Amino acid sequence: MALQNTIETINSTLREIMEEDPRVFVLGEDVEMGGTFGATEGCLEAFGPGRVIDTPLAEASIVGIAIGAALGGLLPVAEIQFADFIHAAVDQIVNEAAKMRYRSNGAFSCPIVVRAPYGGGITGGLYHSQSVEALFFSTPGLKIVAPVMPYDVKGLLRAAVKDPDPVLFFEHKNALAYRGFRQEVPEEPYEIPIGKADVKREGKDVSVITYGLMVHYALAAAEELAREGIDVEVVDLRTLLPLDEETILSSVRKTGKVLIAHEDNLTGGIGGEIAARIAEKAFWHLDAPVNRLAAPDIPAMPYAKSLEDFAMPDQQKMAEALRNLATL
Amino acid sequence: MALQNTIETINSTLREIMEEDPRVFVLGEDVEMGGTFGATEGCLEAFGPGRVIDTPLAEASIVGIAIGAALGGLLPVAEIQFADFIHAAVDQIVNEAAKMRYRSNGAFSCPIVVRAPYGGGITGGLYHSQSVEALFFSTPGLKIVAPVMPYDVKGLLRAAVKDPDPVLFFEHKNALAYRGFRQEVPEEPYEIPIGKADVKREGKDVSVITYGLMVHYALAAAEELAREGIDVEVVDLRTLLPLDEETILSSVRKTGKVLIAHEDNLTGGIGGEIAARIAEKAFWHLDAPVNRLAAPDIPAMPYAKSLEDFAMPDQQKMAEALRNLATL
Amino acid sequence: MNALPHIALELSDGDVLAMYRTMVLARALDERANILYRQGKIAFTVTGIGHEGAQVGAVWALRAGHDVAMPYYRDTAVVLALGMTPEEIMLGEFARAADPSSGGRQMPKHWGHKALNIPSGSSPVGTQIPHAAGLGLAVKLKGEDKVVWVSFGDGAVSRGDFHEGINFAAIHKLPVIFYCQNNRYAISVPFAKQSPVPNVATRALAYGIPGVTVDGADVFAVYGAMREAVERARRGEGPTLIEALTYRMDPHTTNDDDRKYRPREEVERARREQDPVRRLREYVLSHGLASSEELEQLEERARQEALEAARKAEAAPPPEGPTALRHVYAEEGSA
Amino acid sequence: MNALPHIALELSDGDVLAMYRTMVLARALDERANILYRQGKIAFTVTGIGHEGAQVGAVWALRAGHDVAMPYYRDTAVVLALGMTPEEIMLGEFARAADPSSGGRQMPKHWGHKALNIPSGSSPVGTQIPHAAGLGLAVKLKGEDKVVWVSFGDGAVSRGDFHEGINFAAIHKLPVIFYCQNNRYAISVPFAKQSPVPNVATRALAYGIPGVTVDGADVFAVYGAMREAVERARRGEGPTLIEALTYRMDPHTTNDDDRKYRPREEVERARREQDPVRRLREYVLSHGLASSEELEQLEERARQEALEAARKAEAAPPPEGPTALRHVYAEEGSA
Ligand SMILES: Cc1ncc(C[n+]2csc(CCOP(=O)(O)OP(=O)(O)O)c2C)c(N)n1
Ligand SMILES: Cc1ncc(C[n+]2csc(CCOP(=O)(O)OP(=O)(O)O)c2C)c(N)n1
Ligand SMILES: [Mg+2]
Ligand SMILES: [Mg+2]
Repeated sequence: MALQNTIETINSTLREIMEEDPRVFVLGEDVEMGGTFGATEGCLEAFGPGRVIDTPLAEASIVGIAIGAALGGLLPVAEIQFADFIHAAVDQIVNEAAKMRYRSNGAFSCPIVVRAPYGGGITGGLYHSQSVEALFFSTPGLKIVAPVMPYDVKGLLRAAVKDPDPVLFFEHKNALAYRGFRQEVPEEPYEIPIGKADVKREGKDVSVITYGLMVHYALAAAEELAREGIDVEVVDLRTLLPLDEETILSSVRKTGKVLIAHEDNLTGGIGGEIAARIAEKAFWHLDAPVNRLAAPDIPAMPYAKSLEDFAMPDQQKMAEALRNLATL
Repeated sequence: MALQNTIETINSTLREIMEEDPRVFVLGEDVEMGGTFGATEGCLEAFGPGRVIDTPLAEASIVGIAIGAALGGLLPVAEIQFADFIHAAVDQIVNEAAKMRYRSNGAFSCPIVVRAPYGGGITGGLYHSQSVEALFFSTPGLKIVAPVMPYDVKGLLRAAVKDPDPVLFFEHKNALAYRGFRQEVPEEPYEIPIGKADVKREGKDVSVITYGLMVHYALAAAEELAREGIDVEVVDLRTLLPLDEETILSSVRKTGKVLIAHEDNLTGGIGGEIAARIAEKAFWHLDAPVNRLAAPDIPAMPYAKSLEDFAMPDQQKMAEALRNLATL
Repeated sequence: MNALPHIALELSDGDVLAMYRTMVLARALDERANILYRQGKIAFTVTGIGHEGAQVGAVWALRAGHDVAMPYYRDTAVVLALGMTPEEIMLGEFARAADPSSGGRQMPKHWGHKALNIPSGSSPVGTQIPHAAGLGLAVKLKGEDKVVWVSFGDGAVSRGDFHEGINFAAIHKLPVIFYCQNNRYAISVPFAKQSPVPNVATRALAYGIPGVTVDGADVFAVYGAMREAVERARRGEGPTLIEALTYRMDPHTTNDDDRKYRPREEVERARREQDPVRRLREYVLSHGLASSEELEQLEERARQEALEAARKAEAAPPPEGPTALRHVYAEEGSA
Repeated sequence: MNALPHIALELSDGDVLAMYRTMVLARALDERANILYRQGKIAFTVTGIGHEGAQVGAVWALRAGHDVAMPYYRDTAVVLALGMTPEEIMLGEFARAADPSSGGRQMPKHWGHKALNIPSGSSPVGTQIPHAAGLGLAVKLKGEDKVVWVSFGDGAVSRGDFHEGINFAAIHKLPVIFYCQNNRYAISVPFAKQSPVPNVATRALAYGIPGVTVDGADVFAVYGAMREAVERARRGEGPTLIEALTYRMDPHTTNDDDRKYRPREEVERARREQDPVRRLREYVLSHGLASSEELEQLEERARQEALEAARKAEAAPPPEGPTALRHVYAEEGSA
């Protein structure tokens, strides 16, 4: 067991899988020098140039080439340097990768992984802070994972690479989520199944359904509220698509009150779908309206700290929302 | 007043606006010959080559050029031949057009309209049947309209071209929606405000919140149910972003039961957001779980009629869902 | 003495007749599809009529089933030459459950065939070009001796995908042949409104790779250019961009009315002067490779085969509605 | 007798000194920004150090404020030459409310200035290239005599946007100058891994437009090439692609550590041999356009101006939190 943060875990897990399976290779901008965040640090030296490929600055083709390589029998792990730049690849991801199996009636598959650091709280401004999961969330055929705890990151990255379908792997790159938070991560290989949420803290008064950086804030807010006598259950989705409806619903059935929290803006964020499922399938268990906490409806995080602090959901906003809901 | 279908209305409205305002021009693939559906029929002859511009087959730049032209003081109306091909333009729409005003702190705006025929029931298969509104629904800064009644189409197309912000204009291209259904459309110019839903049929037992082709099915299903003594209220959203929350909530507060219906697949469709708003803000008025009717979670409509019929929500499925809800 | 073109290219007389048969059969299948559409038996079709020379000449230079071939929706003759049967093609026209391309999920002519190494293609124009680069990368990294051949129309050249895909293949000298069937129209948009340069092959200069323009109605010219590109690719010298000039004799698809944008005389002239089938027929006859009776028999057989294939496909069952839910993700036991 | 380069280009001695002053001021502002970052006063910066010759030479051929200029994040000297003040630039570094580019909403050096005809730019590389084509279209349709100048790095050339934007501009002969500052790296990726051809200018061949490579450290060579392109554009003859060869003296941004991928000797050599400021200084001195005392004074003034601008910007108020909600859509009374 080693005490690892997320980015170290990504690096060591990638190396572990590349070591094991010669079909796995990474491609993207600046991956040869280790990537802008260090995810592929040392991979070129360890595995040589055919396994770590610097691409031109062209996201559509980073994914397009990955798709082709997958059709050719390889297992590409493509890096999009910042999730904010994944938009140019939407056609390749949504129209090609996600529809390959379906359109060929199961004859062809597209086992690619697209990694993308995302999220705010890094004073990165509009184009280095985005949460882009909602862009892909309406696309059956895709899987989307967004683990934030190093332990989960390892298990889900392995599962993503082994998965026979295209997986988007979103990594929250904020200082706390990427580097600050450390956890014991077993050295031996293990998989965490895609599609399974995890109750990170059991509680009986109110549920918070969340993922990414917000998991850290939810856990901290839960501790804060515990001191006030409010017992919060924290559900970390880990996988966004397919949603683990069962875990969500059983938490809500238990507590009767639910806050859905995400960093992405409110409207059209994936919280809507979660709320809808709850409002349909756990309706008779609800003791209060389904609440959501999210960034306001602005096009993206602004750069100035004053603006970003205003816009980012944080521990304090989380605690307040939970408190309001619990005392309703 | 003339009895017009949707495509004729688009054509005549475009001509009317182009006649009025020399800044308005259309660009897209095959628009010079009138477009594959005839939306720009006769425009080249009427307004000359500078106002109707055939572009190369390149959707990213169709929108990118429109953005530039808008920055240069024109009012471009870009056509994406089928909504299924808008994905390549997601970067330009979401990262550029939608963020122009915000990122420049209000100094620059991006008054473009992007028209795109969408939707299934045309045996068009995976790439000529898509509903793509969910792709854009999480993007503040954009407006999305999807009127289906010719009267609304005229008023909203005019409002879209006059709007100082980027507007996606989705037109359901199914035979009924585009050509079959006709309505009296006033010849004089009028605008329908973006952001206002319309109660297309008043009712007291159950509300259906919908848009696009499904409005036709909802109205027909409502007639069917009326004969069974069930009084259905049909809300046609017309604008998807910004959502007309007030009209939605007041309908739900009145009936206490709501079905949200869309042709797009269930998960991540805009129905989730609507359900979430209802589950938060009209919770205490609800007499039943919030229900949704949508296509199943498949990557896109398949081509074979047997498959498409299975997948497409239709009048019968609508009637059944409403009946179940009303009798709950 | 100058050898006949096919001899100079080391093609046997039998090869020439086989090429002709493939072209004629493709033509018959496409014509049959048009009839089926007019009869209301199928909902839609798109044909490659006029492109057969560019298609058969190209595939003849590949090792069918071994090399990777990525045809586009006009490539009826391509998939025939690769080994798809007329019945398989007709199963696609009728969107039958047994259609090998998509089980009726995609529009006709959206090819895919695992056994023949034809990856599944989509409708968005040009998206397959980076896939070809990626396939080329896989071939190179695995040390295989395959080439990847990717086919598209002149419309695709405008897309960013074209640029990004070729750029990558050229940087890494991947064994890919970018094959453009330039029929000078993207639906109604003439090439001059799509391109500032008169030839697609010119685009190769931007990538430092060979760019070749051939007469797509001349099956031997096509074969010659392709053979060179294939050899180059197999030698590890990288990609080639080939432009075959063709003419689309039919409207864009059965949904299109080309009278809106193409003068009839242009179409008529092309039928007379640029028909690859007619050209090869004249070649065969004038060089005595077959008699006109033999050719007529061959042509009649092709029409019969097409008709027969259509009959069988028509009788085959459509996919069952609920199967629409399958293959969104891998199913138990598949990969 | 050969005229001096600047005389041959009809630049006065005063022009040369003004060019030098602009370059030196840009350098001083960028160096100050680096200091501010190291002092922890600003969160991030990116500089154009090493690119000033390519920038000032280019803008000198434009009519500032009249023509449309679309700078990218390295273009400190560009916006100075266009008329932005040092204080305006520093307001951006500090993300202050009064920052004219974005009111502190975007990262530093993401320019926009309505009065100076600098449209707002974003971070995604290359997306502005089709905008430039669209602006060129607007200029042409409105019958204006503006040109549109769009600037980007070598990285942008790989994007589909580059291809699609230039293609359209070339088809319609739009008055656009595509201006690439090729510093031979996109962050760590050397040009050879981005491009199969050694020069960006070569790409022009694909679009049938002139492609020119100039030494970006030679402000006069840049000016000359630009002047020709501008004249061509104003004459209605269409776009030009210019590649100015530069060297990025700093790491990519303050977040980057370029020691991972660039040998120190390479950077040192560039500083000695490819520094446009040093080159122009030597030119000015060796041709007696100013004395070394005069230049030292000018340089000292520039450093003072940068310092002063930074002080003022630092003292200016940041945007207020709740203003983050503004300008999502047009507000009452705006357009
Ligand atoms: C990305 C995209 N945009 C638009 C379309 C609609 N469309 C289908 S084929 C076509 C023209 C293609 O022309 P070309 O590539 O020259 O091929 P051809 O049909 O002439 O063989 C268009 C515009 C599409 N399929 N994909
Ligand atoms: C679409 C996109 N992908 C990736 C990035 C991250 N990124 C920022 S600058 C840069 C390199 C740009 O290189 P170049 O265009 O040569 O400009 P230079 O920085 O060398 O001046 C990259 C990869 C981005 N901003 N946009
Ligand atoms: Mg064509
Ligand atoms: Mg560079």
